[in-house]
Amino acid sequence: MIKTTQWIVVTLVLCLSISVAFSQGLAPPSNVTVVDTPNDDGSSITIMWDAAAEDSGISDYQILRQIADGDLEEVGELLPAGTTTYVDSSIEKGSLYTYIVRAVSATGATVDSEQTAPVKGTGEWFHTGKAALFIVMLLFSAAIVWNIYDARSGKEIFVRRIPGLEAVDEAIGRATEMGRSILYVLGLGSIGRIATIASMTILGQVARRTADYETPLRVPCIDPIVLNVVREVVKTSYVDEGHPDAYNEEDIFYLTGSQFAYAAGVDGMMVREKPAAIFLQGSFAAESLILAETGNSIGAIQIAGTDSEHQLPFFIAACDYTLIGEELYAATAYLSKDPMFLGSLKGQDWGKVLILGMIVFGVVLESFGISWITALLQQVN
Amino acid sequence: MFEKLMNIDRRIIFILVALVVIIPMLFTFSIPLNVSEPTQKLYDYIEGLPAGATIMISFDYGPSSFPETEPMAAAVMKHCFDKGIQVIGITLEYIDAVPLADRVMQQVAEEKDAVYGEDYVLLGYRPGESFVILGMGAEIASVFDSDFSETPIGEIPMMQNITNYDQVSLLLNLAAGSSVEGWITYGHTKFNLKIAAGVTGVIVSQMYPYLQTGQLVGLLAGFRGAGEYEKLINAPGEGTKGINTASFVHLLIIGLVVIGNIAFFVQRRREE
Amino acid sequence: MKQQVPLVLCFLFGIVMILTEFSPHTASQATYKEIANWGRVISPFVFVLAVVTLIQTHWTRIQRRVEHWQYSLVVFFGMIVMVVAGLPYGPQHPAFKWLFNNVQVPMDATMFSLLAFFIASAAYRAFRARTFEATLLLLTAVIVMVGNIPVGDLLWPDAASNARQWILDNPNLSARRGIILGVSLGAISQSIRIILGIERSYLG
Amino acid sequence: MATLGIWIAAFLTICIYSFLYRDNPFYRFAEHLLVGMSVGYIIVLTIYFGFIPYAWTPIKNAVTGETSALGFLTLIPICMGLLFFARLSDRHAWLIRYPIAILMGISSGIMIPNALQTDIFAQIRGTLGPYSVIGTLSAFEIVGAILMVVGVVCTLTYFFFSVEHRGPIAGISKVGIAFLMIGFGSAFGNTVMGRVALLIQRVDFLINGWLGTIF
Repeated sequence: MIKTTQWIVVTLVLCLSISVAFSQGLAPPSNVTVVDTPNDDGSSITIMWDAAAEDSGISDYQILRQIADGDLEEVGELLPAGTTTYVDSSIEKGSLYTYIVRAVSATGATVDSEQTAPVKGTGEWFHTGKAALFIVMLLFSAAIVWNIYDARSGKEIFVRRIPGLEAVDEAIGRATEMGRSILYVLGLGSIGRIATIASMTILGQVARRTADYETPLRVPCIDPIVLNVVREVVKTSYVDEGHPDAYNEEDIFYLTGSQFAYAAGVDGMMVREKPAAIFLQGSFAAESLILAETGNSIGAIQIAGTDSEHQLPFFIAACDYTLIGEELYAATAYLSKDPMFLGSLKGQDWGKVLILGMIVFGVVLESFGISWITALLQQVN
Repeated sequence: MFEKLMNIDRRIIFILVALVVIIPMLFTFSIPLNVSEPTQKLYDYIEGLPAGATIMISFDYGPSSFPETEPMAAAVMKHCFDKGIQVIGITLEYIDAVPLADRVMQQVAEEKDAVYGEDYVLLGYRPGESFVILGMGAEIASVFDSDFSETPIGEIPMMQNITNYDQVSLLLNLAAGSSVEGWITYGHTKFNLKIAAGVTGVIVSQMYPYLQTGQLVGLLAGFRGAGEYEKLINAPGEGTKGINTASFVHLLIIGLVVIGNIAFFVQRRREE
Repeated sequence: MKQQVPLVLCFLFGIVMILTEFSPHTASQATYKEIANWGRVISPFVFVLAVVTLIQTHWTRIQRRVEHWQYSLVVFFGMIVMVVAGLPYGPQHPAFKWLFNNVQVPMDATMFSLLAFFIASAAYRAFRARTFEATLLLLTAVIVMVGNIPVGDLLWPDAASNARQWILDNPNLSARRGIILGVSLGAISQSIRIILGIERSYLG
Repeated sequence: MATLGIWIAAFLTICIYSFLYRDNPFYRFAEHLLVGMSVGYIIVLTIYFGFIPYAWTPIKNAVTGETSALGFLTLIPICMGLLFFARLSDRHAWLIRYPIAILMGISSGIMIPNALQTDIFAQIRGTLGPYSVIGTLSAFEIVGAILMVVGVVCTLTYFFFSVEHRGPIAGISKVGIAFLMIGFGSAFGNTVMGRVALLIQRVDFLINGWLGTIF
């Protein structure tokens, strides 16, 4: 009797546990939501669902979709358990799709979620992830423009002393005394580089002084557009100073477009013509030291300036004066006193205040585990 | 005398530099070299691969930067051929790298009796860096339908069993530019391809963050990395020679700086 | 015509490139690609300017028999040889490749290798402990050099290469970051000025 | 052919090294040859990798119908490019402003958002990075993270131009200069290896590649 009861109990327990196992084993994926993928061109739809419990028995998921009156079709390969999102990027733009997420067990048993409401992929016109970038861009542009107009309206803008710029007059004066030429090198940059434009502006100022003293000014170029613009800049300076006939177009010429051939050519000019002053202003690469050392060997006064931070150490080592990074841009404002440069220099300083603020504030917040500044600055593709 | 020393004719320095490069090149000798951890890691990883495994080498350097990276290619390939590991070569960044890669692969193959098409292959160059990396992750043949000399990939024996990165045990990127970041972003993050790098001295320090996070399984740093690897496989070559010679130039420069400063201080004291 | 139209063109192209950067829509992306492609099409034509001015420069030198005018003939010789070897059959032709590998590459590489000499002479002359800043410059340079070579590890096991690594990762990185931040602010502000037509110097 | 190549390469290599002693006709010859050849090389590459794929092929494909008629859009930039020929005539030289202005617009437009993202946003994020995991850092790493912020702040302060550097600002920017000098020194020292590498290769070519073939 007792034995029979025992058997019944054991059987019951077994049955019960098996049925529990089965019913728990494959619950359909819950909370399946489907949305048009945000911030894309409309070529994908994102499917999300809740993670299943760890002992759910699910080993894979399969996504199924249906277009209008078409059949259900499988999309992509099996997704491993633990996946909770899938981006379907093989859709036709503008068509409506409904989705089912199918859970698959190790034994191959399956259970489907409910079919979702239809969704279509549409392209967005504005990437919301780039909002911070957009706003900062607008603010900075406004700061620059505001300061330029402020400067144009006649407001004095202070520029701090820049070591090295006083030497410009000294260098030109010495060349005149010695009856030697001045060599002006604009570096490798194309016309779009800020260093090149800054360098051209400084060249314009140098040309004003050489026009007065009638000191020869030689400018070998590596970029044809720069060459063209530089000729205009220098000519204008000579005309403005009242010495248009002292301007010699052939002193500003195209050398070659290749880096080391250019270095070879400029080196040759240095040792043959022995200029008394050499300006190396613009963006430079490895040839920086070839030029600066050769210039030093002929005993010229050398004033360098570049925003190519990799080349700065070599200019610092080999030249008499070096404008470091942004100092090159500030030099254009300092020398030309042009409100445009003065104003934007001030606007850039505002930008620096903002950056400093973000760094200091960010350090404090991050240390307390609040990371919204870094989240704001997140890289978005 | 000290004043003369301070304003020494630079041509004397040039002669010293030339001597310090030429003399060590005429003799064979070795300075004991400590093998650094990143080099050891790469060696251990390749040493642990079974015969018949495949590694891929991406040659991303040009004519102005090959002296530092080419010895690395030679050392690693020697190790591979000794162990029966196959090598696939590609170039991602520079079209000029194809003849350079061809040259070094042929040299090592001749030395180790490796056969083109069976032990190694050079696929060549295709434009569009990141697209090449992503494309090969799906199927290598979809990017390289032929090797660099236009033999269809289907006719190359060793490529029969290789479809994508799943059959590639390691990617070694020999780089003089920014290609390593591309391999990590697209190859490792997306396809879980194991990446190692061999880079020129100038960009070594950019690699350390990736090494720390394990995104790089190993790193060869300039001449020194090549020399260390040559020591591990017991075959001193260009890398060992290079780091030895370069050491003398470094010591010469340091020596010159010291002498210059002694002269400077003596001179200044006299003036005072 | 001479001034206003180019400025308007510059503004339009600039604004379109900025706005499409923020817009993932297919139409925006197609516009972005098309215009970027236009930039690629125009840029090779720039080279026309270069060749014309180069020929003009050397031609006048030869005509006027200025000092060293004979070398201008060498320039023409080099240019014509390369063009004749490469233009009819393309850059893959063996003659063009041979010239490139045996004449141009050795010269280019040798020019680059002059840096090894110059870096030594510049270091000797510049690295003197004249001021506090100069002393910092020379000390870090020496530490990093010692850390780069095996002899350094013989003298101070591990310390040399670790010190080098620390300097590169810390003070070096922060100085560089400071420069980059300032420089890129300047670059952005210039681009804004160009697009808005405030900066016109590039028009000559 | 190979031997001839080695001899020519060796001769030109020595010509250029002769510059280290002083300027001389051999260097001048090599210098001008290099200038001329590099221009010739760029002419060939520009035609084959610039004009043909970007200008010629799209038009040809549009004409033959291989691609859609949209390919004809390429005619606009081609016409703009042809304006560069206006430089040949002094009276029409101003026409080259058109293509230049377009190129400037395109490159400035691409530049603004990208520079903001990679050079400003990413650099600030990189500076803050260590602080988000500050609890897991060793004391040594924390010192590094603090030094990083101090360095960036001081260097950036040095680059303030519209205020006079007096009082505390002068002090901070002095520290900034110190950071700059350490940065420059380390970059200089670190570059020596790379520069020496090419010299070693050239000397190796002269000794083993060239003299080796003679003796």
